[in-house]
Amino acid sequence: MTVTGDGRNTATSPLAASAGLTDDDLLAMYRTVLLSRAIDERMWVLNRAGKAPFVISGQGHEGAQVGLAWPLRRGYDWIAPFYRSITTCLAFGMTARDLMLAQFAKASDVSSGGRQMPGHYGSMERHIVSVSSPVATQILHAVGIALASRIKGEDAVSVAIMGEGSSNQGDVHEGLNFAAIHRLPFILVIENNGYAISVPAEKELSVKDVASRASGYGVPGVIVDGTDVLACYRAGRDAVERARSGGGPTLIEAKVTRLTAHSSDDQQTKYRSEDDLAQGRAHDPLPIFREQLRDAGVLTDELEASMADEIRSIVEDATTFAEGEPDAEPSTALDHVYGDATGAEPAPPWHPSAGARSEGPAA
Amino acid sequence: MTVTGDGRNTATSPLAASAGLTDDDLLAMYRTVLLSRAIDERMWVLNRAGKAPFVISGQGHEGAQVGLAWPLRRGYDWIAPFYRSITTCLAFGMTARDLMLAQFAKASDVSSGGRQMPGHYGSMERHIVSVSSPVATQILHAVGIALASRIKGEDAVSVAIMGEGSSNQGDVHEGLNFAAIHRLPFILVIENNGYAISVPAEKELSVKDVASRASGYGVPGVIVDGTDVLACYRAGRDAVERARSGGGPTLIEAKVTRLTAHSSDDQQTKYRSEDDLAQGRAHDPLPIFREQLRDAGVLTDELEASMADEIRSIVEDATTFAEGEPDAEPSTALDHVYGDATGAEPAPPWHPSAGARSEGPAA
Amino acid sequence: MTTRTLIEAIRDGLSEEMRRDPTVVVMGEDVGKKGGVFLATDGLWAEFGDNRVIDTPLTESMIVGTSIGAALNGLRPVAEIQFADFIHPAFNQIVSEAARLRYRTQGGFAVPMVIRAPYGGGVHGALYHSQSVEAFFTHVPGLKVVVPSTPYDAKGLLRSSIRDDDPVLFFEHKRMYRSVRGDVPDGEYTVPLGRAAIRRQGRQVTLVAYGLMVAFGLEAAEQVAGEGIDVEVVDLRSLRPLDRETLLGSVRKTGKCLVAYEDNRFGGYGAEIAAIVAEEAFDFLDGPVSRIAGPDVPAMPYNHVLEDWFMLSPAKIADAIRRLAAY
Amino acid sequence: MTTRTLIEAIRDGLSEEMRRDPTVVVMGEDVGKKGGVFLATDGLWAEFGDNRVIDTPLTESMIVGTSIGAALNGLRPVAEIQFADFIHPAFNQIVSEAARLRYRTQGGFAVPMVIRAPYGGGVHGALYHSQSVEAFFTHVPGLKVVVPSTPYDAKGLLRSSIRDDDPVLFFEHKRMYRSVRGDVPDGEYTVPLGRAAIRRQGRQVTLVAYGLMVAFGLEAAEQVAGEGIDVEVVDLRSLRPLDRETLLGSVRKTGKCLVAYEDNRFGGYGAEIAAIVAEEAFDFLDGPVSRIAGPDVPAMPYNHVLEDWFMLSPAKIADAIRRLAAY
Ligand SMILES: Cc1ncc(C[n+]2csc(CCOP(=O)(O)OP(=O)(O)O)c2C)c(N)n1
Ligand SMILES: Cc1ncc(C[n+]2csc(CCOP(=O)(O)OP(=O)(O)O)c2C)c(N)n1
Ligand SMILES: [Mg+2]
Ligand SMILES: [Mg+2]
Repeated sequence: MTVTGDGRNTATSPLAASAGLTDDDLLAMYRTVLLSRAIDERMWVLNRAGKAPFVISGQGHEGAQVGLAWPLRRGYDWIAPFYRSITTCLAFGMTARDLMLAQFAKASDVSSGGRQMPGHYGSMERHIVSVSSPVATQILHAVGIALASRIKGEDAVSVAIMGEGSSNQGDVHEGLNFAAIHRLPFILVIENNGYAISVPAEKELSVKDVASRASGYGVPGVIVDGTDVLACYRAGRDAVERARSGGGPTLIEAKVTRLTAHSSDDQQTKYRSEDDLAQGRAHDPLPIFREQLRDAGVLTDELEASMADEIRSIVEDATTFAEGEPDAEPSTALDHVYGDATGAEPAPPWHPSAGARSEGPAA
Repeated sequence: MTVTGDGRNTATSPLAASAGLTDDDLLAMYRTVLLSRAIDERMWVLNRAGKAPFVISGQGHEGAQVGLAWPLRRGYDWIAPFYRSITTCLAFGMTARDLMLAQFAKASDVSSGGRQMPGHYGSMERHIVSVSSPVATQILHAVGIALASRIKGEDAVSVAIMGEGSSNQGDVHEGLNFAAIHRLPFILVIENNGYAISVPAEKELSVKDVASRASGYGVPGVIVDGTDVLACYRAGRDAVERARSGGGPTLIEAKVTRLTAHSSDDQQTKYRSEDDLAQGRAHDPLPIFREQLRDAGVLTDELEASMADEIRSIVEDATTFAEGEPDAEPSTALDHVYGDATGAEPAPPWHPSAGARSEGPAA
Repeated sequence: MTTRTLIEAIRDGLSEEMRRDPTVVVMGEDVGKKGGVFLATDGLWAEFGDNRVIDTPLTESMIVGTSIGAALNGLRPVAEIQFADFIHPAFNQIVSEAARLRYRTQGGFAVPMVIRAPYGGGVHGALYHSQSVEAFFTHVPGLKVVVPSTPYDAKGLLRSSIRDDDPVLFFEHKRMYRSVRGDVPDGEYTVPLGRAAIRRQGRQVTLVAYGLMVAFGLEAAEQVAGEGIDVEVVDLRSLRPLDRETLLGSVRKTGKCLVAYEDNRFGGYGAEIAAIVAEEAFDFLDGPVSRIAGPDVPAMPYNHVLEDWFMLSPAKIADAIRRLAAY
Repeated sequence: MTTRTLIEAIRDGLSEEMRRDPTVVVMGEDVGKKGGVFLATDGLWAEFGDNRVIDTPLTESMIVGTSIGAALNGLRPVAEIQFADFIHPAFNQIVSEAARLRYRTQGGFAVPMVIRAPYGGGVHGALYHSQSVEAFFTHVPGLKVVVPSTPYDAKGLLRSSIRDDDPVLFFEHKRMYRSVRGDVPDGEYTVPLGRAAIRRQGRQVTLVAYGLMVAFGLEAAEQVAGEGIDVEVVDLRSLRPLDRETLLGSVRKTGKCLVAYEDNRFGGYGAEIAAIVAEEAFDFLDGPVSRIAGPDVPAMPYNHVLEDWFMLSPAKIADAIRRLAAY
């Protein structure tokens, strides 16, 4: 079973029909959420076991991510995600092994060869713009990608994704303004989890809804409940259609919850009350989506069991595989500063390949 | 006669009463506009005569500037203006001599001692934040000033002023967000003249009205006609009252026209049609304000004649005075890098005071 | 005297200055309830409240720009940039505004503010949580740049920075936060900006360093001492203003100078030190002014093997000392 | 061969590359109808239209950030920053993103783009229309930095920069735009990045320069030639990558090195050149590696007396040559 929505001919429950999808689509989406959660939880286990110094994850964001990513054409449209975009990246074609290789920062990590922190996914082939740590920069990359699509006469859609805290950065203003002026095929997705690390939304965002900023750029602003996967799907689909057909950008705000600490370096109990945390857990998209699919008769006990088995083995495989992969050789550390070697400065004296050219005094 | 609105007891026409002002206030405002225009025109004359290599001016913006600055408490409230704020600065206490000294870049120029380009006014004493060239940075200074007023328990209001093109800079987003979160006593004034140098508003701004961005920060957005001085005054007064009483920021957009080229380095006929230029001239605030005051019986032939005389002599005096002032001594060029001299690096070998400490090889 | 870690000394310095001077305020991301991601401001919010310890939105240009404004209006803001790597969005405000307000107004405006930022690598921080950014700012007249290497200095220099009437960038090596301990006097003291410290006397080679490289340099000096190489270690502490006298005095004595810095080599701060020494101590040199620095790649990789490859170490510095001493 | 000013050569280079390669697009403030505030892009909008010559909003971070995105999606953007002084709002996008995308993805992503910016003083531009900003970028691995000093080079280097697969900062001295003329071949040619040019052969002193300082340096060399001082003038052209061979070869021959740069001295680009020469040509030096540079004040004042004081000149450079030659 592959994580796809490319329309195999199957049953269509009223629930699926309501979104113009098949039951298989719904199951594939659900499976993506499950897989994402399982990988994510495993990362924390590895962290506690001392095998991975850093974790940053998307728990609580999965429903919005899967719904919003689903309408995109994989490898054709573009996404510029952020460090919580684990479900988005899975939905856009990354594999469990890809993610685990990033988690272990191995040489074969497709995102960065172990150079970036975990969670900083990227793949040119898949049209996933490499995540960097300074927040919000990616909005401009996505807008530039959309501009290039327009200039080249292609109809690819470009999506930037970030948190509500990040949406206050200046680049967001500049990017929305430019995308709106040129009605570019661009979508900005804000995953609003109410916190920027410890700072609650009231102190980082002057309005309740980021979406209410859209009108200031002359673009539609849409709010969706991140636990309502199909609502997210529909919002994403409408925005993609608008963008692809020349209708310009959309800002979509998904209200989500952050189920974990900000990262493995954070202790959220210091700044969040038990009440607040409990409220967050009540908005976990996974059980909500599960119940919805069960109620609709799309998800059965049997399917659940087989999915659980499958996912367990995928995560197991990915972990074992990634852990067993080699670290990068120090001799490669100088590679890829420039496209051609002529741009490079001399290697430091301790570099495996150094010596030919001395870095020390020409004694 | 001083440029003030501090309420000497005089006649109150219905027009003045409609704004809660006296006739003397209206005349003082008109006189400020006249003086500003006269200084501004003289600057261009000096430029064409080869006496001033650079001019940037506020012609067409004067009505909005005088109306919006009038409700502020001079030397108590703060303004962070821009390079077209000549009328604003006059209304906030700068003199014709001050402006001409900046135009000639003389040592006694209060704004910068001739260090900055003309038009970059500033005075700590008068609470006019020094204008710098990179646009929009001043919004954050004004917001920080408002924050400090709040923390210190003072009720001073802080106003940032810029063009519509500059309002697209990231700093504006970040500043409005922060000011709105803390409901700071802050006002953002946008003087929208429809161009950022040669780029027309449709290509630099994704919405027709900058004011429509205000709601995205949860603050009131107000549009005023920059040729309607009293409407500007009322908008400014309401915003000042709101800010001073804890009601938070306001964004005011004044629709103005740029009567001159962007600066003395620009040729606007290359990118503006004769039609567009004619439309601009039809929105010159000076004759419109003049007619309004004449219609209201506030401005008489006699008053006009005496004002014209007075202003001619002020401009004459300022020009002669400033032109006669000395340039700065090169020996002062190293001053004021730091508050204490210990921070400074050695002087270059050609500096008048150098030599004690050689900069060349210790031969 | 009390023993303090580097970060405790910083926290003490902050809270004592805030008690002393009501115009000192702290602003930054997560500096409030959370006490900062490294806990440098832990406890300040509880003591000084919302008005003086301000959790800001995630917007660095705003943090610096409003601090400038607040400084113009009578406060002494201490802004925290969560990681030095994230100071770049504020570059324009720092370089175009904070550094220039005094000069462009002939002294009419002053910007007394401090920007604190944790910098440096060796903490599995990868490209964007490991950078040394001092060279971007030491180049800028109007700014002061300080890098402490001991708890004593951290507190004393922070005090001086807060009291200084000009903008000071205060960079704290995050690998030293908890690993470095030292004695700190109980009473009030300051360490003046613009004075280097000789951490180890020596006759043969001058090693110039700051921040974590001072600690590594002292270890390296010990390593080579057994081989008969006598190293003098100069801790610059204040990168701008620079203490030329101490620097040049040491090199004129030893005749050999090695500059160690963690940042990538090309155009790093150590280039200026090397250039000054090469020009002003030429007659005293009996070996080339040498540099040992980070490799010229765009910041530090995450994987520990690659990170180790990138980072300087006492051993790498010792090697460079040996090469220079043998010259 | 045709005689061209520096800015004409740049305009020719741009339009010829745009004709040759449909993926080349130009973006920036006022680059369209107005043709740029210096007219570097004059005529391009008329020839190539809205789709390839884009008048942007007044937002530098956006100009650079969207150029990065466009480069990822198959274009070769040539972004214009109206004045180098206004590049600072884009600092984060340049340093954190453009410079690092390739490295952080192990070569998976490339950013072929050029950022053109007029720099330099002596044009009554005051603090914010006169800056030299190259040192901020030459320090950053992943970036290339080019400064032409002749119309021939301007066109040939611009062509190479546009065809390069990495981000190139291309700084044009605005005082040279119309004052410098030179022969430019009619056919297609390129000047490779990373190669310096010896503009004048000499035996006694090597003068290292770039941009306007090359012209000033050549004048200075003529001035002192009459006094019997024989100066070799090295025009670096490409500041990163740096042509070490030509640089060191010249200094090893002359034994004396003077670096001239217009930017303020402390931490400027010339510091790196001095440091390299001091370390790698030590045995050949018979005088201190010297620098002549702008004063350490926050950029150039406007008033002409103060501006003259700030700017280097052939006379000031000649003085420095004399001091070094007499050593
Ligand atoms: C420019 C910049 N400043 C600071 C940080 C440190 N930082 C990382 S994530 C984060 C909070 C982000 O909050 P939000 O955008 O709401 O996303 P969330 O983590 O809540 O999903 C901060 C402050 C950063 N990565 N980049
Ligand atoms: C950061 C920055 N980029 C570019 C410039 C060059 N520049 C000066 S004024 C201007 C246009 C400003 O337009 P607007 O804000 O609408 O004000 P106006 O001049 O129309 O009053 C530009 C591009 C600058 N000063 N600062
Ligand atoms: Mg959040
Ligand atoms: Mg305008």
